[in-house]
Amino acid sequence: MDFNDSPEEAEFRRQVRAWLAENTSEFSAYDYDTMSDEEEVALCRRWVARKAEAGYAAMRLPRAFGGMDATPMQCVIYAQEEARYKLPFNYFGITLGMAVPTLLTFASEEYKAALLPRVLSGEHIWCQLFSEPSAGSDLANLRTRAEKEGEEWVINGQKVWTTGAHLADYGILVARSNPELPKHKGLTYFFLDMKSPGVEVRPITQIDGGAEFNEVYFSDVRIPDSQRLGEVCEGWKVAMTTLMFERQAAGEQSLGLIDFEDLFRTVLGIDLTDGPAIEDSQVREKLVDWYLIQEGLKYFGYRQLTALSAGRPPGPEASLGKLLEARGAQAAAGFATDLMGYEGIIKDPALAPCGGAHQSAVLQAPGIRIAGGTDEILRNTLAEKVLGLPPEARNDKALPFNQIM
Amino acid sequence: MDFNDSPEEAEFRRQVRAWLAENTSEFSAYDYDTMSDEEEVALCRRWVARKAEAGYAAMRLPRAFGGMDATPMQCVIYAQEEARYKLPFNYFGITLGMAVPTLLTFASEEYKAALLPRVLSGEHIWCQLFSEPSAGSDLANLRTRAEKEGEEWVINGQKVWTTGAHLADYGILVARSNPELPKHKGLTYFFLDMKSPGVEVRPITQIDGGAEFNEVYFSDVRIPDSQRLGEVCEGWKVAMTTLMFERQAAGEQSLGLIDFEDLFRTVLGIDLTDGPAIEDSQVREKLVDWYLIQEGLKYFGYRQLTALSAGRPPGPEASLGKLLEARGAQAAAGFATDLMGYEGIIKDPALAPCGGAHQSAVLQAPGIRIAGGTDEILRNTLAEKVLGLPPEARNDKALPFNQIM
Amino acid sequence: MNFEFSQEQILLQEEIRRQISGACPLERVMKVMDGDTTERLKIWREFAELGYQATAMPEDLGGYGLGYLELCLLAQELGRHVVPIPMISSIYLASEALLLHGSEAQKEKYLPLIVSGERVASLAWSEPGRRVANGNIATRFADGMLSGEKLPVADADIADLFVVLAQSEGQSRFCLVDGSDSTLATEHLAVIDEAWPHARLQMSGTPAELLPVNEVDVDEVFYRAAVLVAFEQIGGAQACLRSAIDYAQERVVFGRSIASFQAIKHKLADVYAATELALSHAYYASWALQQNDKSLRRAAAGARIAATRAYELASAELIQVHGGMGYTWESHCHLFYKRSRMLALALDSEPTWQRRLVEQLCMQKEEAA
Amino acid sequence: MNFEFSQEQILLQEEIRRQISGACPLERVMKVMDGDTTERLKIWREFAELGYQATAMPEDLGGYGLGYLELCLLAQELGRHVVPIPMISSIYLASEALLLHGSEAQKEKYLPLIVSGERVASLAWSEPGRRVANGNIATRFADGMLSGEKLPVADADIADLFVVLAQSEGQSRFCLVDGSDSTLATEHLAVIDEAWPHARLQMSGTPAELLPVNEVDVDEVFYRAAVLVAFEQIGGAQACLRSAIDYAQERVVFGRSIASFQAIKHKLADVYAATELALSHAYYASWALQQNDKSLRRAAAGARIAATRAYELASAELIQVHGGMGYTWESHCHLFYKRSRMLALALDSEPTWQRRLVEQLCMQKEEAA
Repeated sequence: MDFNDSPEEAEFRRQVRAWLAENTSEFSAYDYDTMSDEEEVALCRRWVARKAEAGYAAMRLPRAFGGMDATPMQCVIYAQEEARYKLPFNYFGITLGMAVPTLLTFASEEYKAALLPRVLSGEHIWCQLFSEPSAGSDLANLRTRAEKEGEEWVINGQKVWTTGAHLADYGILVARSNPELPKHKGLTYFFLDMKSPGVEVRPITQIDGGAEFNEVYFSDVRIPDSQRLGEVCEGWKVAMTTLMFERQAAGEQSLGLIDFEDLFRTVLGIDLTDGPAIEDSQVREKLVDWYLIQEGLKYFGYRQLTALSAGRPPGPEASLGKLLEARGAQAAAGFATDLMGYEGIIKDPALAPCGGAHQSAVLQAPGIRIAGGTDEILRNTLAEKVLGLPPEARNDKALPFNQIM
Repeated sequence: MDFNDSPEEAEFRRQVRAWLAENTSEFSAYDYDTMSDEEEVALCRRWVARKAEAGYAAMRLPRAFGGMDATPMQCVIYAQEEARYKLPFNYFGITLGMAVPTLLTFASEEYKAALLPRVLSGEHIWCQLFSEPSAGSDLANLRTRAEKEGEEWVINGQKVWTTGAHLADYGILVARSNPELPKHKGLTYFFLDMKSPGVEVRPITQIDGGAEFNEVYFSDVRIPDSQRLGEVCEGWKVAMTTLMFERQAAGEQSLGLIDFEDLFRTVLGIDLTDGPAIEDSQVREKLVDWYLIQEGLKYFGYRQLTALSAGRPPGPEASLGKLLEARGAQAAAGFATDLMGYEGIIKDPALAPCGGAHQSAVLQAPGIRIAGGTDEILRNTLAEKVLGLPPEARNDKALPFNQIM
Repeated sequence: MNFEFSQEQILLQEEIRRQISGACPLERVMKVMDGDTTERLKIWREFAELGYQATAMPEDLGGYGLGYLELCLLAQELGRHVVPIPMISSIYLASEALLLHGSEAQKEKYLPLIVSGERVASLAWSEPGRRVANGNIATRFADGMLSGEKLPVADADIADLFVVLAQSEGQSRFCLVDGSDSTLATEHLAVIDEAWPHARLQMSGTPAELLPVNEVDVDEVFYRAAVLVAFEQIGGAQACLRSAIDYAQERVVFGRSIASFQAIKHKLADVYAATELALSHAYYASWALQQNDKSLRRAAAGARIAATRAYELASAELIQVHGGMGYTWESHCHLFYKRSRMLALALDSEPTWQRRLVEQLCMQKEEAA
Repeated sequence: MNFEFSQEQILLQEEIRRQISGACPLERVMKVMDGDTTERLKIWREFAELGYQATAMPEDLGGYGLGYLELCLLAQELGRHVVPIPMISSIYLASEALLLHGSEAQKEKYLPLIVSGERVASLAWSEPGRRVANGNIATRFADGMLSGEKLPVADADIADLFVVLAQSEGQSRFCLVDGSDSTLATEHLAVIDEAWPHARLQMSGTPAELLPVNEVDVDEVFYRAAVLVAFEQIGGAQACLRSAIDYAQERVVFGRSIASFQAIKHKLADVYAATELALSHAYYASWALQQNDKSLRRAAAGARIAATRAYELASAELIQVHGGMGYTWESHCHLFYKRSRMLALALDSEPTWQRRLVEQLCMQKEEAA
């Protein structure tokens, strides 16, 4: 056991630090709390372009495409170092983490040459068009139709929970090309220009008032067959590859849903009837609960990084992180507001402790328990993929999709 | 809302009190903690006989069979009043609560006349031979065989978790008479003399060292066809009737698994680092948890009694009582021993607070979470029978029993 | 033994349920949540015509003189429909404070107007930094005037009468303040539930009248309100359970209704168990409130905590069962989830009620000894 | 970054696992639980021949001089097999106390004999009524003699050397007492886990020698032992999870393996998550122990609590998954369940460790400021 960098890692970290020290000042000088989304997106485009010049924007890509053939450990080191600065929120997460590696694997050389540079210049943002109203946990249940007409595909249907669709220039899309095949077998994968006629994007307001997600409607949208990724009816396989890229990207950073420091600071600032909250054993118990999750997942992450740096791919056991954090975050937010008494209802950042972070957490926690895999799906994953328990009884896998109830 | 007895109830309560005042003194004078099981059983036999003289032993039975045609509310009132005395532990629970009403419903007049008086005289104890190693939660999965030979049935197989089989004179038994029918359809119900050749009773030691249960082995045990209860292959229906009687009997008394008073007394006797345990907020939280369960189930019981006394039968919603109490009891026992620090390991009644009740609870709680329906089965019951959610996917109901894996 | 509401009471409750479903469906609550500032007062006045505010008020003060049992059942229905009117502020708290502590003249002057829906009252008790919970009240009454800051104060946007908890000559006292007084400054606060506005209330030399000293302490009103709020919470929890069941039956994943998965079934069984446990406590507390039984404070604290826990669980799992759809603004799920957290905090939070409950248990034990 | 045991360490652990599976299968633990009073000392001596007690002991004291990382891995295997030997008493506690506080002469006199299996030592620290936890020790050392009562004392039935926590001139100190002294009275206690005997120890004018004053306080030994015990707890939890999975795969109800029911799958997923979280804390704590890092106390408290919770959950659900069979004496389930509760209490219980952990976090915050 050794927490230090290897000599190579230390050298790489030194390079990253030097580069960041020279290149971040103009980006971290802004007040992001008061900036409009448009301003932040614009800044983010410039920041991606700057990173791309040095190969940091899409580090794992080959050098030919603007990356640096980085190892997973190098990605982690860069992420750790970048996290020391306050920088524009990453509007390119899906673009760089999911769309780009998928294109790189499945798109033609022409498209790669035409499209990847415009991502790395900060010009193009991509979105991922997977989820549908009837296809969340059960993604393969999607109903958006893709029908072949000559050398084009005609798309009709609806996607939902599409992060950043309102900003996106392009999207990756899975649709059902053959409803007579079983549900996982009749899907085909495409990419499309989001400005194509027939694409309509409507924002979804969340219960906390935020609107990061969208519904996307397709009415006779036409996609050339050349924009198909993978073979016809092999879309499920391609989609699984994309999700694997997502998991890799996620493995390199912690979720950070519970901020133990926020909780600790809040507790230290509160006096209860019997004295300071920190001397209250019930408060101590809850603090311990959250410390164990946050600190434990940090160490769990170190174990996964060690595996990653030894060349082992990130496995399904990482599901436990979100499971524990999401449940913990909801309990933590509830208790933190409880500690404030009636004032706990106030979410005004100027009045509430830690700028209303705990009230925001109350409102965001339910979404976190759902997005990216519900508690229930995560437990299924752990039980089936890690512990080897048998899958759910189901009768929809072999049936033709159009014969499922 | 009214917590007082109706005039009829008050009058009945007065009679019960008077009778108990006159008849309990010779039974409650003993020191049950030091008495041997044999002595207690003997005393219990005498107490049942005494109660039977006044109609209290099997109150719901018709007067002709030594009961008093009592209403459910009268049974409750008797139970409440009897609970004020320390009396011999009820070794006749299964006999009177399950076997007798089943016999009354299904046995021939000759058998009723011959057997019921010997129960009410305290002479006969009965046991219930239902569970098997492969038939617990899934009772219909039982494998003990009943084969017809002339006017007799030949029984082979094994039962388990048979309370009091080592004391029992008679037993009620469900066995598989036709393995070619689906699992619920091939069962037949009998009663038998436990002294029949081929019956072997072996005690089961529990993890707490107690041995209230037994395994019972049958090797070519012969039962006359006249001791069949219900039709051939209708044993499941008869068994469900027996379990309904059990639920009725249970509905009249609380489980009493968590003794809030014990916990409260224990807490009041402990000093923690910072002062008396009762002033510790973590301790208060746990006390509140247990108070809410115990006191809430008391009120829940009142609601059920009100329904019972209005003539509505006890429903499946009562499952929530054991679910909450059993889980609560395990948590309570853990925390109560935690409060004692290292000394919490000591179960010697002379040294441990409340005579080691919390250490016993640690060891008994896992059994309580299983016996009479596991947590999981109780949740299924609530979900399916109360909330109307669909049953589990299963494929064993329609298949012939001998073709199930 | 009859631990059940009477047939008349149950029929009344069913009638109320039908009325509210018609008069204030969830779509109307959504309008309030979307920022319609006039809707709440409209519903308040419509409900006054239905007589809801009059339920437990004595007849000589303009009420129907029904009991607290009936008020509890009304509260359950209001909770079931997350009705966004100042019932807690005006009826369970301010009116109760007046009934408990007010002079005859004060009661006669104000209560009939609250009952008729003409006035909206609110109890202003909380102060910044948990001061009140810590036993000291900074707001002071002297020489007929109040000075201090109250935060948060419910429904201050529509209230025109405030019952203010203050300190006067070292004693905790309630004072009456007219909402239109020019020395009163109210500032809207952003809170968790957009359908239940709260404000900061600042008083400087604000004219006020004291309520007379009374044999019960000022806490009494919180215990009494806790019983009524518990019924609102349980009504909310029951609505969540019903909605979750309906949605689960309908929603299909992996070729099966999600209601057939144990993960969902067992979750809902737990919600059911928590709700029934809370309801059992609340039944007892409603009886103790109606009877003014000496166990009222213990019963109220038990019902308060059990109901808070049930609603928190039920509303969180309501969203969880609905999945992504349940996390959208258009879904009704957040009405319940936000209201649940607000109600959990509005009479002060669970740790305070745990302390209160254990105090009551200790007192009961001492009395028994 | 390399947050993993080395290849050599993992091979060593696998070798130990094989050895213990052979030398001390669960059937042998069952014999101890059934009352065989000679078996524990036999296993202790057999294991001494395998060199287990020597693992982390410096070579000049008869040990192998491997590190604490290796001792942690051994502890995990002992926990996995619920081995009923006085490893905690003799090695993690008494020997550690001697190593931390003993004079050179004391170490040389006693430690080689413990390592070789000839002697069994135990640390006697607890006193009736939580006195020690409340900061006052009634057992007194004066004029070379000890008087007082210790309860409970682990493995006192086979220990022939006691390290006793006592008060001497107002200071907390460790003293050495020979187990054969005639002034020593031991009385067997009935405890939750029949496979781990404990006793009451009474001293009246018992000859004793003080360990020298040291720069670290007497608590240090509990933090260090907590790391090792955490590995025992996690080994136990992992064994429970493995056994529960195996049984669930095999057991059929309602025509399906119970492992296919979400109620079972999700339960086991939760056990897995708790165990992995605890293991992650324990990994870090083992590093801090080995490095004697300044974060040791924080890391030890975190590992202690996480491991206690994981073992409690895993062992309770082990029985639950086994159903009725798991509640019988013949099943192996209760070996784990009882040991888990004992280990949760043996170094004092969770509330104490919560206080300790928060103290460490506050100290860390102060240092950072």
